[in-house]
Formats: sequence, C-alpha cells, structure tokens
Amino acid sequence: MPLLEVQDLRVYYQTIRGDVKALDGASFSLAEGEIMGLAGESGCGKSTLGRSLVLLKPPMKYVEGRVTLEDFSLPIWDREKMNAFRFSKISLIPQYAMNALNPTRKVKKIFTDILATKGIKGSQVLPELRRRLEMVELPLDVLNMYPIELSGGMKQRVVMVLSTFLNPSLLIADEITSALDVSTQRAVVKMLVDFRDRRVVRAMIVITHDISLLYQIADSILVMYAGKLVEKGTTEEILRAPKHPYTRFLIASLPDIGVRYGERKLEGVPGCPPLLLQPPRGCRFRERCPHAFEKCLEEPPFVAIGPSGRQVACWQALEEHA
Amino acid sequence: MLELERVTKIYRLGVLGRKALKAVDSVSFTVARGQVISLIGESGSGKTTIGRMILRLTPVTFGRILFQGADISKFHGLALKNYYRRVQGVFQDPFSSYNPIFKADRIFNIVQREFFPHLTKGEWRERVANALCSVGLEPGEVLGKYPHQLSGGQLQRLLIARAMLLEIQFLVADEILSMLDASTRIDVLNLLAELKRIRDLAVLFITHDLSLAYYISDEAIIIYRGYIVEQGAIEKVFVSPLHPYTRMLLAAVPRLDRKWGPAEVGLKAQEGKIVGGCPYHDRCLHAEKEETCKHLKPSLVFVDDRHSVACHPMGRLAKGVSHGTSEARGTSVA
Amino acid sequence: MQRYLAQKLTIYILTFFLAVTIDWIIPRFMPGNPVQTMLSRAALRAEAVEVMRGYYLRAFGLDVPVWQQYLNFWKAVFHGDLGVSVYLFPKPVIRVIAEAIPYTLAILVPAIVLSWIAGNKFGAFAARRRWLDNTVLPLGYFLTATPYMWLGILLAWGFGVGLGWFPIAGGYSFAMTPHLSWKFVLDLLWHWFLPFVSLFLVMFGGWAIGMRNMIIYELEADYVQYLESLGAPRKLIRRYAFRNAVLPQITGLALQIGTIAAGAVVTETVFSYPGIGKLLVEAIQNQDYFLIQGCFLFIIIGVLLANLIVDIAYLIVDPRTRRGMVGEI
Amino acid sequence: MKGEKGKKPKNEFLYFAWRNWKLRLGLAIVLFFVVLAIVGPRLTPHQPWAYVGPPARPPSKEFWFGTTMFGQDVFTQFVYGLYPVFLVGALGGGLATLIGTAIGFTAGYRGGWVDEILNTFTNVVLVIPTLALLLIIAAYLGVRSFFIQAVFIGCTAWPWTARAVRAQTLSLKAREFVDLARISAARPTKIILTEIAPNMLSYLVMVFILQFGGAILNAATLDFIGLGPTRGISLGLMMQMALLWGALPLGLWWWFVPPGLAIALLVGALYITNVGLDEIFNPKLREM
Repeated sequence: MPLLEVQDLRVYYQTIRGDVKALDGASFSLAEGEIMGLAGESGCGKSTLGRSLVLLKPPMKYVEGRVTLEDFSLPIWDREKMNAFRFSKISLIPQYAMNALNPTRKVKKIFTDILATKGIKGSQVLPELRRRLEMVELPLDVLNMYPIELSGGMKQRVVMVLSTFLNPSLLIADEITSALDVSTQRAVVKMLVDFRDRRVVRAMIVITHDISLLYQIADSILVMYAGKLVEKGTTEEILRAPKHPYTRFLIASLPDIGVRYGERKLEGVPGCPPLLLQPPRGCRFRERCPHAFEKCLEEPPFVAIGPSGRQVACWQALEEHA
Repeated sequence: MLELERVTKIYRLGVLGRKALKAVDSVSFTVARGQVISLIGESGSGKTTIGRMILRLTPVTFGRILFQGADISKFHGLALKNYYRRVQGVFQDPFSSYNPIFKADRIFNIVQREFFPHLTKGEWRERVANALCSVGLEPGEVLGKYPHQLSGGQLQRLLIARAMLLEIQFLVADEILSMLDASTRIDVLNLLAELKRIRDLAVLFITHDLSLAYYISDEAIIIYRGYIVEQGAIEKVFVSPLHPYTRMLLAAVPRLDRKWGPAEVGLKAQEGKIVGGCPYHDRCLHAEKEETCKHLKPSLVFVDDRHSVACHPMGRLAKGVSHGTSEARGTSVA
Repeated sequence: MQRYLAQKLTIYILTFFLAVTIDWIIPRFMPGNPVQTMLSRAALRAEAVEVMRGYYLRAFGLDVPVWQQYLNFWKAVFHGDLGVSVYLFPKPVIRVIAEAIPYTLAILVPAIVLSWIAGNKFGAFAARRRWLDNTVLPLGYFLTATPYMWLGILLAWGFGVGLGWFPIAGGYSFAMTPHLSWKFVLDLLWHWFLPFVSLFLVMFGGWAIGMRNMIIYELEADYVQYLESLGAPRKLIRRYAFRNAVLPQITGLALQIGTIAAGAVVTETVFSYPGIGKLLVEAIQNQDYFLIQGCFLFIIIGVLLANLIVDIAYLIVDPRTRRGMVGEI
Repeated sequence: MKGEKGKKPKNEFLYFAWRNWKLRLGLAIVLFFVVLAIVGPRLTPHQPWAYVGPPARPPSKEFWFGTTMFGQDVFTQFVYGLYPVFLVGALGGGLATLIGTAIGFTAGYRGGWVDEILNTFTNVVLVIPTLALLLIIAAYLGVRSFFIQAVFIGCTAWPWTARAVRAQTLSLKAREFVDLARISAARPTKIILTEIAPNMLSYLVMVFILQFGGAILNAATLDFIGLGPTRGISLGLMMQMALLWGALPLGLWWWFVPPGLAIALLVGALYITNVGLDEIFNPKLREM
C-alpha cells in the first residue's frame, strides 16, 4: 500500500478566455520514505500539482481526480475540509518561503499562534522546537526576533521548521532552492533529506527545475510536460536510461563541470511548449519531437506502467518496448 | 580593452550616509578582445555591482575603469553615447527588462532613436531583421508582440539582438540565464559563445552557476564579499582550485556524474563586518590553523602565470611569488 | 529608532519654523496693507490705537531693518506675546486662545480617537462579507465625501430644530455662567454632543473605508497564503491581516490631522461652538489680524504635537521602525 | 503561464471595466452632475442672485427647489453653483497632481541630496494644516476668484501625491527596463516621461480623481467660511447663506440640503469610481 496515491488529477486555471489546462491528468504513487522529484520546464504544471495537493483555491479549479494519503481520501476541492489535513498530514514549504512569515510578529508568536489552532500549547513543545531549530542550524534567538531581522535564508529555514513541525506524512517543497547560492542550496537540500532520514516526514515531493539537484537527493523522478506526466521512474532509471524523448532532451541540455563549448556543444530542446488554453490533440510534445509519427497527432499517448512502477507516456517508447 | 583599476564601491546607508557598506573592494582585472571572463560569486558578493559600474549604472567610489585607455567616468554626452555604442549589457530578469505596457520590440526603437536617427524605416527594419536572425529568432514570430506573449529565452535573445544592433565590443551578461528553463538556457549560452567567436566579442559573464561558467569562459574570477579570492584560466581554477572558497563552491555544485561527497559545506555565514584579515576566515576550514588569516588580509599572488589566489596558506604553496607581480595586480595588503 | 525620531523631529522643527515665518510674512507682504486696515478699524477706540501701536512697534517695528523685525517677531512668539485682540479688545490674543482651546480639544480628541478605533473595527468587520462590503463601501465613501459643515447642519436641523433634543448653538446655555457643578457639566455635554457626532461620523467613514481597503490588500500577501496552506482558521488570518493593516492606518492618521483640524473649524462655526475654529473664523470676519496669527500658530502647534504622538504610537506598534529596519514610513 | 494571454490588454480592461459595478455607479453619478452643470442653467429662466419669487417657499412646480429667505430661486443657484465645483476640482486637482507628480518623479529618480531636500520639503508641507493656511491667505486677499482659489488649493494639496509618486518611482527605477533605457543613452527626463510615467498612468489617473474630490471639498469649506470667490455663486456659498440667514431655525431645509448633498454624492461617486478603477487596474483585486 503506497503512502500517497494520486489518480488522474486534473486542475485548471480559470481565466477570462477559458480554462488553462495547467494540470491535465497525472497519476502516481509515493512509497513510505520516498523522496520524489517533480521536474519540468516552467508552466508544465509541476507547481500546480504541488499546490493543488495543499491549497486549491480560485482561480484554480478542481476538475477531477483522487488523492489518497494513508488510506484517507483527501477532499482537496474543499477548502474548509482540507484544513483538517493541512499542516498535520500534508504540508508545504512554499516557493515564496522568504516572504511567508508575517513581518510584524515575532517568530515565537507565529509558532504559538499556528500551533494553538491545532490545540497545541506553545510552551509544551519548546524542547522539541529547540531540537528542530538545531537541525536546521538556527540559533534559538530567532524565536525572539521579527522575521524582518532575519536573512532570507534564515527565514526559509524557519519556514522549513514550521511546516514540518507536526511531522506531516507528506511534505511538498516547491522550488525552494532556486533563489539560493550553491553552498546554501546544498545545505538546505541536505536538511530536507535529513527530515526524511529522521522520520520527521514520511515522504516528500521536491518540485524543481534542476534535475542535477534531484540526482543528488531524490529516489524517484517524475517529469512533466505541458500539464501531463511524461515519465516517471527511479532516479537512476530516469537519468541513465530516459525513455521519453523530452526527458532525453532535458538531460542532454544540462551543462556539467567538465563540459566546454569548444569541446562538446550541448543543445537545448527545440521549439516552445504548446498553449494550454487549447492544447493540441494527441501528444503534447509532438511538435518538438523528432520521432513523432501519425499516431502522436491523433491520440494522446497511453501511460505505460512498467515493472517497479516505471511510467512512460510516449507511443514511440511503447513501440520500442513492444 | 577594458580595465578595472582598484575599483571600490561603498554604499552609503542611512541618513546622510552614516553607515557604509563596502560592496566591492579594490578589484582589478582586465578583459581583452574576444575574451569571455566569468565573474563568479554568491549573492551579495558584489559581482552585480561590478557589472553595473562598468555599465555606468552605478558610480565608482574609488579606483578607475578604463575603456581603451580612457576613464569611463569622464564620459559625457557624445563620448558616453559612443561608449554605449561599444559596451552593452543584458540583465537577469527578462520580464523586468521590458516595459510591460509596451510591445517588446520597443527596445529596438529606443536604440534607433538614440543611435541611428538618420536611418530610414526600411533600412532600420532590415537591420533589426538581420540582428534577429543572428540570435536565432524569426522576426515574424517576435516582432509586434507584448513581453508576456514571449518566453524568457526569446526575451533574452531579443536583448542580445538589441546589443548587436550597435557596434558592440563588450557585453556585460549579468546572470542572464538564472531565470530561464534548463532547456532554453543552453541555447542562449551557445548563442553568446557563437557571437564571441564570430564577432570577437568580449563578455563579462556574471553568474553563480559554475557549470555554466565553465562551459563558456576563458577565464574565471571568483569573488567573495567584494574581494577577488581567485583568478585565472578557467581550467586552472576549476581543475585545480586553490582557494578554500572556490573548493567549497565546486564541492557544492550538484553534478550529474557523481553524488555529493561528505564534504562539509556550511551555511552562509551572517554578514558581519570584515574586521581585517582574510574576508573568508570565519567560514574557512583552514583558518584555525593559521593565526595570520585572522589579522592579515591576503593579497592576490600568482601561482603560475595564468592563475592567482588570495590565500595565505595556498599562496605560500605558490611557485615564484614576487612582490612585484602582486603589486602590479593591484591588490592591497591591509 | 533614534534616527526615526530625529528625522521626524527635524521635520517638525522645520515646519514650525516655516509656519512662524508664514505668519510673519503674510500680513507684511500681502497686497492692501492689512496692518493699516486693522489700525484704522481699531481707531474707533482711542485707547486701542495706543496699545496696538505700542505692540506694533515692539514686535513689528517698522522702523528697524527687516531681519530685525523678523527676529523681534520670534522673540515675541517665545514670550507668548501675540498682541492684543482688536475684536475682543482689550484681551491679549494668548488669553483669548487659551479660553477656546479646551472646547476644541473636547470635541476633537474624542472624535479622532473614537472614530479611528470604531472605523477600523468596522472596516475590518465589513471586509469579510461580500454583501456587507458592498453596502458599507458606498455608504462609507459617501460619509467621507460629506462636507463637515453640511453634516453639521443636517444634524443640527434634525436633532436640534426638528426633534429639539439638542441645542444648536454655543458651548453652554446662555443663562448659565461657567461654574463647577453637575448641572453645568451636563449642560456642557449637552452642547458638546452634536458637534462631536458630526466630526465623528465623517471621520468614521474614512477610517472604515481605509481599513477595508488595507485588509483586502493584506489578504493577498504571501504570509496569508502560507497560513492558509497550514490550515490556519480564518480567525487567525484575519487577526494577522488586521494587525498589519492597522500600521498604514496610523500613518494615515498622521497625514489626516491637518484635514481634521479644518473639519473642526467649520463644525465649530456651524454650531457656534466656542473653540479655536470659530475664533479663527470670527477673527477673519472682523479682520482681527493678531488673532488670526495666533489661531494659526496654535493650530500648527496642535497639529505638530498630534503628529508627534502618532509617530510615537507608530514606533510602539511597528517593530520595523523600532528596530531601525526602515528609515521611513 | 507566460505567453498564454493572447488578448490585448485594452480589451481586457474594457471587459473588466464593464463588469465592475463600482465603476459604473460612480461614473453614472459623476456624469449626471456634469450634464446637470451644463444643461441646468438653460432649464431655468432666472439668475442666481435675482429676487424672483416670494421668500422662503418650499419646493413647488414653479420653484423646483423652493426659494431662499430673499426669494431667490434655489434651483437656479444650485445649477449655477455646480459649474465652479467642476472648475475648481479640475483646476485645483489637476494642479496638485501636476506639482506632486513633478516633485515625486524628480525626488525619486534623481535620488541623493535632491531627494533629501525635496522629501523634507514635502514632509514639511504635509504637516502644515492646509486649510488653516488657505484660510489665512484667503483672509488677507482682498479680491478673490475661482481661479485664484483653485491655484491656492492646488499649491497646498500636492504633498501626499509627491510622496506616493516618489515611492512608486523608486520601485520602478529599480526595474531593469529603466537600466536598459539608461544604457541606451536616453536622457533622464526622457526616461521619466517615456519609461516610468506610462507605467504609472493608471495610478496617476486615480491620484487625479482623489485630488479632484479633495479640491472640491476644500473649496466648499473655504466658500462656507466666507472666503470663497468674491463674485459668483457656489454650493459652499449657498450653505453659508442658508446658515447665516436662519434657514436652520426656520426649517428651510430645501435651501441647505441640495448643495451639500450634491457635493457628498459627487465626491463620494468619484471615490467609488476610484475603487472600481483600482479593482480593474490591479488584477489581484479583480473578482472572477
């Protein structure tokens, strides 16, 4: 029994010109202790997926799909009912973590206020809080400071502690390293892994556009493109033997230390992603795909599920396999 | 072609500038024609300030910046215009580089208005089309559109095309890739390399991403809290890094070919005042061994003719240290 | 924190300086020689002319150089010597004003404080429901857009003339002489009520609207999103938003004090309420220039003091200024 | 998300503008008074100060808004009094917006000691109680006209605008498109006018509306105290007359209700228009 199961989730954005199909069908599951990386270009729906698991509100619109966490079916379409699960069962470190704290409240007050809403007294948890702050290398003094007195990185770590304080089953980390320097990035990412290793959280979804970062920490990777799942597999599988042309392109475009322009020229993914207001029929990647054939024009690719839960959504890959 | 001589930038904060913040401290380096130099550092290292000073967006506090031998702070009117004809910049945020209420190609109109008022509309249109082609854009696809209708990659290319319309010899590329997707990033980077090759363009590539810097540069300058800590040919700096800071940065880069080792990487220290001594000593893993690091600011010394470092223990390892070279490089000993 | 206060104090001292200078310049350099007009008016009484001329020579001293006149004027201001009222001759201006101040403070201070508190509470309350918001909003804007005097006239007409519940003029009944008794205090309150309410209502609308707008902006902030993601109940979110929205409202209060003072002037005029505002208008109508100068000076001093109090309040409430994180609000 | 909005912003603006009831309501009321100010004087055969009927008559078929203590037609005074409201509002509000914007732009863009001085000056004028200042200036002026009144109001009402524009300029100046214009060798004035100002246009429109309303209220207050223009009629003057000649104790409500109501409605409508515009200009506040 997986810890988290997402089945055919669709979430659209309402605009005056119609629905933008930002997340148009994704199914996957997460095992106990798994860190799953969610990768893709901007606008591919990865953030939409992450956000809709926690806080689905207008202009986001729930269309269909089921989310099961530890045998509970999550009412993600119901803003009020989800409150029972948020924070305690499923929690988020948002992209905007550096601005996520009310600037005019002391950090301690923010903790006690939010814990009080779950019926927990701030004074009871002080030792635990101390331990958690140590985990992210923050001094205890931060509790008596206002968020404005902290650096961006410190605020982010305060948010990390707060978000995980109730030991949620699932933690979603949304692009939390994109604004950080390499050294800080490495430290922060190590802390995330630490959260899992110390069983603070039971599973984690790390949303990022940086695949090389996922290689360092993730157990599995899910690649999205234009609102759809493209490929999912273990980190090794995805990086060493990508099956979808898009994944292959993506990995091939990454420069690495040791690669120089004069010696080996890297190429990006040609073309642009389709508009999601009226996405094309068939495979959404076909316009940029060198292997596309008639079938890709007509039918959206079937998501083949291989052994060990490997998923690929590509006609070409399917045929090769067959 | 472009030379920085002990350039220092002090920001004054507060009423009447009572608080001073040294963002850049006696930085000297030169850029030759057709050379790509990477300026690498964390946020707050002063790398963007250096780029802005070269573009005259921020005045220099002490020191000089020379372009073909002339002090750029002395340029006014026509001389300044001529400077901008040769030296241009592209910035980090493609979306903020465009005035959101106007069409994206308005950036070209401004260039025409200021630099080529004598050209006819047809002539100008042809030039724009050529420039667009040279950056790999289809004029029909990008002209007449609003910035929000274009992708980040397209917008950055448009900005490079804008610079290409001038007789540009030097480009300041300030974190131009950090807001782009990985898939478009490499294309823009290839474009820069291409232009360097074809037009003999010199580029100051400001970045915090070491793999990108390695991919394109000839030389690297590692900057920490306003000081150059290591400088040299790119393969020297990356393959045999000397400064503990450079090593730490390299160890922290997430790579696709190997997983992170157990190397200790600390969080960025709180920015206190540099009291004297090595600016890096509070984060440095070697610092405790050396009392000198606490008190004496290391100067940039040559390790070999294409590689220099500002670090006491590492500097001593250097072959052929001479005071002459150190001073010629313009680094101060506090 | 010291920096913040120092900055503010500099501005207040400069303002005071400027105001006194204006006070000095205007009668001298306006067309039509107002000083002459005044003297000719006062000439109705011989003894008045003597006193006037004496003061005039001392403070204005037209026979000395201009800078000396200016210095003398400052000296006079610091000695509290603002001349003698022509219209209420032979009372010194300073005494006339001293008698009026309590009345003005009595309606202004409670009106400002209560309307600010009530308006903020009500605005925050209205921002939470769509229908309430949609009814309160036009009403609130109508109230702030109401000229102070018109609301005063309406109230006087409705509750004074129509219903006869309240008097429509004066600070106390004609038949009474000021003394300390319950009867007199009640009489004072009875006269106080309508001017107070009319000031209160106009300001109340403004604060309610201001708070409503601030809350709506505040609810878009990132920290609200985050609280929502943590499943925080609306109550907590609103509490946080309110607390942050109050800060600009305090700044707003400082900005509004000048306007409010103006409101007091016309309201006092409508109700013939014996405060500084009415005094100023009467002084203007009677071309009593020394009194005009004095009133202006006192209004400025009052506004500056009020600003200072608001600044200190802000300092207490906003940790950002207290910890010196921002230089300016 | 980028690149998915194909529509031109103009259409989008109109779309949201039409759906916004605050904007529609506000504009309708403002328009009503504009029309009344233009058409009104043609609807009445009388002159505002002429004694045309029996004194103190309540509204009737002949005298729509009744007559004053002296037998002047209140309706005539009312419609003639509307015109200066718009005049002073537009002129005074416009001038205040202009001065405030100019000072705000200069201070924000130039920075340094220019900013230091302008900002201090702004803050000083900001704390001076405007109306008290206007009162004493007006008191010393022998002859007064609507024009002079508007100029004085404009010259004293600008500080908050300057402050707000300065803050906005500071934030816009930090945007990279301004840097780009600078490295295109464009001159500062040109950058302010062609890069910064267009981005603040919607904001400046709202500032002007607020200043317009403020100028109307200030003018009404001055008129009411008797320091309005020495010739002509205005709504504030009507209220002063009503109060002065005992309309209150005599219960001549038709004399003092219309002018005040008109001002409150007009200014209130302007403010509501502003909220509507804010909701349209600011996508975050739009109701889907």
